[in-house]
Amino acid sequence: MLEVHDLTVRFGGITALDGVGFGVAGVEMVGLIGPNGAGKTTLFNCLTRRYTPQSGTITYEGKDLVAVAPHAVVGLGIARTFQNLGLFPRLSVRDNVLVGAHHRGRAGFFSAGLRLPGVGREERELRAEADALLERLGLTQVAAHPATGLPFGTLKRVELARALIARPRLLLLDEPVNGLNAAEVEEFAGTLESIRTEYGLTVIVVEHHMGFVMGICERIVCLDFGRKIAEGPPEEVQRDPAVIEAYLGTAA
Amino acid sequence: MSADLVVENLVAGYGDAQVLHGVRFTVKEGEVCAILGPNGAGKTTLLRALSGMVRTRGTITLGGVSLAGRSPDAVARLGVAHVPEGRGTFMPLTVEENLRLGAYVRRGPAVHDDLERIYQYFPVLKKRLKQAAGSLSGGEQQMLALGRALMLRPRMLLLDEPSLGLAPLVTRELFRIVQTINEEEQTTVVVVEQNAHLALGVAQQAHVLETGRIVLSGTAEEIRADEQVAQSYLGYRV
Amino acid sequence: MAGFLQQVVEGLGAGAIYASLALALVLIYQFTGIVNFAQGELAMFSTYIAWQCVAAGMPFWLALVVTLAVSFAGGMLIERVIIRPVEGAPELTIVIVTVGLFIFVNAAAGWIWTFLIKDFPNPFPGGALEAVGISVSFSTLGVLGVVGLVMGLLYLLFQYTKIGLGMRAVATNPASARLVGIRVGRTLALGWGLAATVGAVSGVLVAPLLFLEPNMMGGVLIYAFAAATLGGFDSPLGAVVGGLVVGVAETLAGAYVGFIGSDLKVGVPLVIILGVLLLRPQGLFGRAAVERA
Amino acid sequence: GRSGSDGTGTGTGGTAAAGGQCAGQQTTGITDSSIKLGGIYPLSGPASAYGDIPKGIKAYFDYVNAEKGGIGGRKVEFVVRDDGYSPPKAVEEARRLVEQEQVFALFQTLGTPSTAATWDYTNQRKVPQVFVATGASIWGTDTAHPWTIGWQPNYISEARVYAAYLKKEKPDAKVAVLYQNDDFGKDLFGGFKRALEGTQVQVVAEQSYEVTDPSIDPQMRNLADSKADVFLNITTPKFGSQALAADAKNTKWNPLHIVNNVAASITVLKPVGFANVQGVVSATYYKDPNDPTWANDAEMQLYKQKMQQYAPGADANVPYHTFGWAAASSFHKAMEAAACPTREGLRDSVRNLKGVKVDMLLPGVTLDTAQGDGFPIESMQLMTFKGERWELFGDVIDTRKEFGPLGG
Amino acid sequence: MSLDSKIEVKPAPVKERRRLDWRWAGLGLLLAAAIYAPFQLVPFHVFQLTMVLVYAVALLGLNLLVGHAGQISLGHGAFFAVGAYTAAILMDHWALPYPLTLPLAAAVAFVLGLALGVPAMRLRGLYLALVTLAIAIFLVPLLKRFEELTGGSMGLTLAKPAPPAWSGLAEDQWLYFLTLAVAVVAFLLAASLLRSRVGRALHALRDNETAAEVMGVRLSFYKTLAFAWSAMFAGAAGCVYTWVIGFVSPDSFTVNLSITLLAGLVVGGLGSLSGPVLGGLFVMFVPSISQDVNDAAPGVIFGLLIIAVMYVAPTGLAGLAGRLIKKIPRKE
Ligand SMILES: Nc1ncnc2c1ncn2[C@@H]1O[C@H](COP(=O)(O)OP(=O)(O)OP(=O)(O)O)[C@@H](O)[C@H]1O
Ligand SMILES: Nc1ncnc2c1ncn2[C@@H]1O[C@H](COP(=O)(O)OP(=O)(O)OP(=O)(O)O)[C@@H](O)[C@H]1O
Ligand SMILES: CC(C)C[C@H](N)C(=O)O
Ligand SMILES: [Mg+2]
Ligand SMILES: [Mg+2]
Repeated sequence: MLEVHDLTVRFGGITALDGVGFGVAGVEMVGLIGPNGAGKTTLFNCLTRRYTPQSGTITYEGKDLVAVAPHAVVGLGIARTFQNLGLFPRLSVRDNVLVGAHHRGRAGFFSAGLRLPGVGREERELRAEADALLERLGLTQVAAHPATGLPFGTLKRVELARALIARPRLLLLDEPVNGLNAAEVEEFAGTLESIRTEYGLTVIVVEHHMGFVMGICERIVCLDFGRKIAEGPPEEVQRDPAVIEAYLGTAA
Repeated sequence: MSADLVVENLVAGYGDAQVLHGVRFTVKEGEVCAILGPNGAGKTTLLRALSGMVRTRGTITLGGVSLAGRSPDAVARLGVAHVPEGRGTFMPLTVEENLRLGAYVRRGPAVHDDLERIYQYFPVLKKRLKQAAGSLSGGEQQMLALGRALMLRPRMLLLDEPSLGLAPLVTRELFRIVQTINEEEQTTVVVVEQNAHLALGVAQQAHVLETGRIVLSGTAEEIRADEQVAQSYLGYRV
Repeated sequence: MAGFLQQVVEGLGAGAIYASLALALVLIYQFTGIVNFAQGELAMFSTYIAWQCVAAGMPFWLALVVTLAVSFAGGMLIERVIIRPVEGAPELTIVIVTVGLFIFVNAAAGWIWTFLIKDFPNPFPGGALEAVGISVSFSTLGVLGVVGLVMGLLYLLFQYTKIGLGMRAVATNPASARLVGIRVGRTLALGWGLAATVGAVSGVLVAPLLFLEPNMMGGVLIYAFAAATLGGFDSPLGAVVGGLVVGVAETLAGAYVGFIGSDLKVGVPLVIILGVLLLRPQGLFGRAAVERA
Repeated sequence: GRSGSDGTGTGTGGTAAAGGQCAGQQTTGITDSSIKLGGIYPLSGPASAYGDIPKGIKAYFDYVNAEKGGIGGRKVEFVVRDDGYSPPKAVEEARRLVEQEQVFALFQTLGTPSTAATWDYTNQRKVPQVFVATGASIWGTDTAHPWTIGWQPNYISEARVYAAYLKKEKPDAKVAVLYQNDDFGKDLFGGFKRALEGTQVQVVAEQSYEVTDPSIDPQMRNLADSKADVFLNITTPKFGSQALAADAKNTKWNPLHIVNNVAASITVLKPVGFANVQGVVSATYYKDPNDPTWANDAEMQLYKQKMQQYAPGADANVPYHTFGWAAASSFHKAMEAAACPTREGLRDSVRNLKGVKVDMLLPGVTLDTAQGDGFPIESMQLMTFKGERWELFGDVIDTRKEFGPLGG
Repeated sequence: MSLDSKIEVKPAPVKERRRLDWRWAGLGLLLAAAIYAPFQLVPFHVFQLTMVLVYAVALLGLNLLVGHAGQISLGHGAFFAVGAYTAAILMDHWALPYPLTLPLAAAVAFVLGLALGVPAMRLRGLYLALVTLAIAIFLVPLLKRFEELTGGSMGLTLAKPAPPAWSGLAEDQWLYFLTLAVAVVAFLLAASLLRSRVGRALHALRDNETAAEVMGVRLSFYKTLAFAWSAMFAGAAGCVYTWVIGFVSPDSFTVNLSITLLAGLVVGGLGSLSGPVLGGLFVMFVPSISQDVNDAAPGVIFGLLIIAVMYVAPTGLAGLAGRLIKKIPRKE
């Protein structure tokens, strides 16, 4: 489904990604790990066209992703969440989620301004869908609340809902369990698992929470200094000396 | 005289919404206190109350000096450093400038040595010295936030989920650093942390906060031994 | 050729004036994060204070010192009384407050001193330096010199002083600045005070050339904006280079581009600004904001 | 039907006895003991300098009310409104004055744009709009607006005075012109060019400026390059000073400098330094209070004394006050001469002024109008700056007699 | 694969619907009052209200751009002017019946907004503000340059639309109703635009451009179109202005107008639907009030009033009104 080949990204003197390559098959859950600054978020940023790689290719469902305009990525079925939250602070939680459905709507300036018949129907349908998702992620209570001022953990779930309403085939999660306690992480893992099977999602997840990553992912890719240093099933990667040296450490 | 942190009947909130409903606890000078609690319990609000970022009622004293009603900068000048939720990075400023700002209220040449100390703790930062802090990766920014707080050489350190976004290796390193500082400089620490294992590892005491009230208090061992806590906070082990 | 060079020199003279006010704009932007529409009017008001001092019999240089001091205090006072109450409000709210201040100060100056033009002493000797067929008036040289000096001082302040660092911190993230112990209010007041002082220097430089009256700085303000934008709102060097470029471009266009003529020459800076910004949105010397997802 | 009170017919304000030949005429805003006038000026915004004019007017009316029992026994109330030199605001204020304040007449609207924006309204309403404070020639040439009339010499006539002077003194002069890019500058410059047709005098360079320009130095430089031997300075006061200063500063270019009347006040020349403006030529029609020539003039003394008495805060030396005083005095004369104390009476009176002498106008300058002649003041006298004052020279030039009617 | 199967369409929660009903009821009441007003007021006040509506339409457009899309324009007076001049020129040179000038003026402003929007929208915040300001300044000499068409600095004087005989209305009333109609249409257009996917996209890019783009919002398209639509509203307002005032000249559309419009909007309330109307009231009435307070220097009072409003209502009068309304039922 996704094929990343020899991807390199530089910022001035810093090489954030250095010839990274890996593939992701359909309906797979891949964990992306690595030390801070290894280039994980940068990789996500390439996939969603925030950054343009200096070299390398990204092929998604046979298409060259680098040639796609940033706003068009989601239309191809790729949605993401952000490590440091990328919400719209003044919009309500519901509206935040609805923005995720933007690419599915048709209404333009003209038709919306004139309230042409299709517009209202479209809006009603999307709202109902958003409400269903909010319910499912336990956000109904805060649906009308502006995103600003909600606890961090809640906002992370809002981001997930927003990504899901885009109806992605490939979901990119950047540190989704940040700031959740153990029980909440467990609950989240369960939710993610069920959503994934239900929608047949392919997921790439970046997380430093090893319990979560190792428990939920089928395959792990580990980056260090922009290079891939390990790839394989969780148990293997966990035991990989390079990964232990660079990332996990020996204790614990 | 001892510089204990004493909090009594602390009430705090935002606008009309009250979040903390009468919190009381004490942290002895030079001790580490861990605060646990579910998403939305008011942990962040508690730390904000301590550093003057939200309006409060009730008593907060540090070594007999009242912190309540003081502005955050006044609290900082009393030697309280706060690593806030969201890190509070000065995005367009360089990494070095961010760190220097941490020592803003201090004087003297020691600042230079302290910079070196931070670079020892977090070698990545040294490589990024002249880079805009906003370009750092999430974890790097978290390190920067900690480094900035340490630059104050605080009497009391307030940490809001310090391990957020840090790699496992760095997380453990971080708690080692906190422990070292706490031991060497007698810095009082209040840490809100979801990685309960590590937090309880360095803490002498801990409190569990739920919907704005402390529902459980005790020594780190007592808390660790609690059935409920084990299920909620220790379950999914690193 | 000499004619052309002469035009360039004249353009530099005009540009130096724009640059002087642009420096004050850049200063306040750096230190408080807002665009101050009233900056030119405050400069004009300061100049009236200097004028009043001179009219009362004070020697020019003493009057200047008094004016700078009063302007500094006045800037701080304005921050306290006018800006502080809206601190933390949306940015546009504060910008509109400065628009209100603009209108207020302009009208107040007219009320106090009337709208009749006043003669303001020129601190620089008359006459000009002549070389290779070009003449550069001492006044132009003087203005350029002062502008360069102020620029240098600002650069030092921005880059090498603790207070400069603190001010930039306040402008970028006031909440965090408080957490590290910076007295945000006091720092902002200081920023206003300094900007008012730099503005006063600008006014004193401008007044002998344009004559003092309440609307003296109105026209200059627009060009100063252009200068700061062109150079980058966060760079004193940029403000000066931007001012000079705008001055020269405007002068040359008025002189050599027939269709433009003197009526449409305001279009020239517009085109230059637009062109530069499309290629370099942060201005010539500005630092691009880092944006990370 | 039309709603509201619309001021036609017999007025809703106080009613004067308008019998006989005056029967049926409009008496809004006028009674046997009072008359209410409205004026619109920029008291705020960039043109506020002109806001001094109504101070002179008010002082005059206060003086007349207190010491002369008003105009023909009617105390004058003068309501001043601010339009900030903005035409839509002028429309609003004109309507406020006419409909709310129920004024008898608009006495002065300042500036061509504000006057042009309001004159359709005043004429439809049949409200006199007299002695507007702008010298655009259209107020006198237009026939569709009988209720509106100017006062000061129109800019074209002024231009003719300068052209005639050059024709005589420097028959093959090369002229460089700086003008304000608006109706005023174009009217004057256009009139000048037309007056030069068929002569040897040539305009060799022209530059315009916008009122928003900070400085006219670049324009002056370009004009200097033309090596013209005459410089015509068509500016408003601030730019007038700048142009005079720029001319003085440029020692390599020393043309005969003609500055138009709007910028010829001593308050404009003084900041430039009297030494720098020797020999500058201009033309005028009223007495400059700064000019020592009039120190012992009775009208001037009265003016200064009454200004001090009735406008204590205002400086009598500001020529705008003098302008206002003279205009108010003109109104006084026109109102006294009116056959009927009605709006129609005023309309007809201001168009039938014959050699009316007015306080503070130059000796020999009088108000003269007729059907088909809507220009009250058409005479000017040339002057040149010597020492610290203007010296009048030559005769008072009646521009209409001299040059014939304006060519539209 | 699809979520549809899971979803039953639920009606909007009752509470929310009731609130909406109240809102519409309020608006209906307001409209009824607006229709009734000109029969009760003297013509001068009718005229003043007409001008309030004219400014409100322009502010509605500016609000779209500044309040909702988060892009600052300091040059909206230019689009207002373009609309006004388009109408004036069409009526003056081609004797076009006035109703036809409205769509044309709006269209010209729209196209110009689009043309300027393409480069301008690559700039952000301050920089955009500056460029738009420069455009507004440049417009004045430009209008003077093409004298044949624009009447130069003397401007153009036009006959005002006469009320049709069947209406039985006076001129002021007729102009008022024309303006009201335009304002209502503009209001409905803006309201439905903002309540749709498009409005959300604008809000999203205002709050967080990066995230908005990742969610599929094409930034350049939405910003440019927001600019163009906003220009179109301003152009329509300008056209109605020409009908009402009957006179256009370069001096009517100086930078001052642009700055006043922005100030009016912020004072009225950015990003709220009532903000433009409150802003229109402010722009129209406060200068006269200032003058009544201090006729020697009205600017002193006007400046102070702007500052004072921002003290009392940092988010604008609309926000203040909202807070007051919320307080009332609670106290009862
Ligand atoms: N826009 C940018 N400008 C300059 N440097 C950048 C930029 N974006 C990323 N970098 C650098 O690239 C490196 C990789 O960053 P990235 O965010 O991908 O790390 P990461 O693996 O996600 O780390 P973390 O786990 O801490 O989030 C970092 O060192 C960072 O400083
Ligand atoms: N700025 C704010 N404005 C309004 N309400 C707020 C604000 N910040 C927090 N709250 C509210 O206060 C309550 C407690 O939030 P707080 O951030 O303290 O929780 P927390 O325990 O830190 O949660 P998390 O672990 O998710 O960070 C929440 O209900 C939240 O909605
Ligand atoms: C001197 C003035 C009042 C000039 C003004 N511009 C006019 O229209 O006539
Ligand atoms: Mg990352
Ligand atoms: Mg928190």
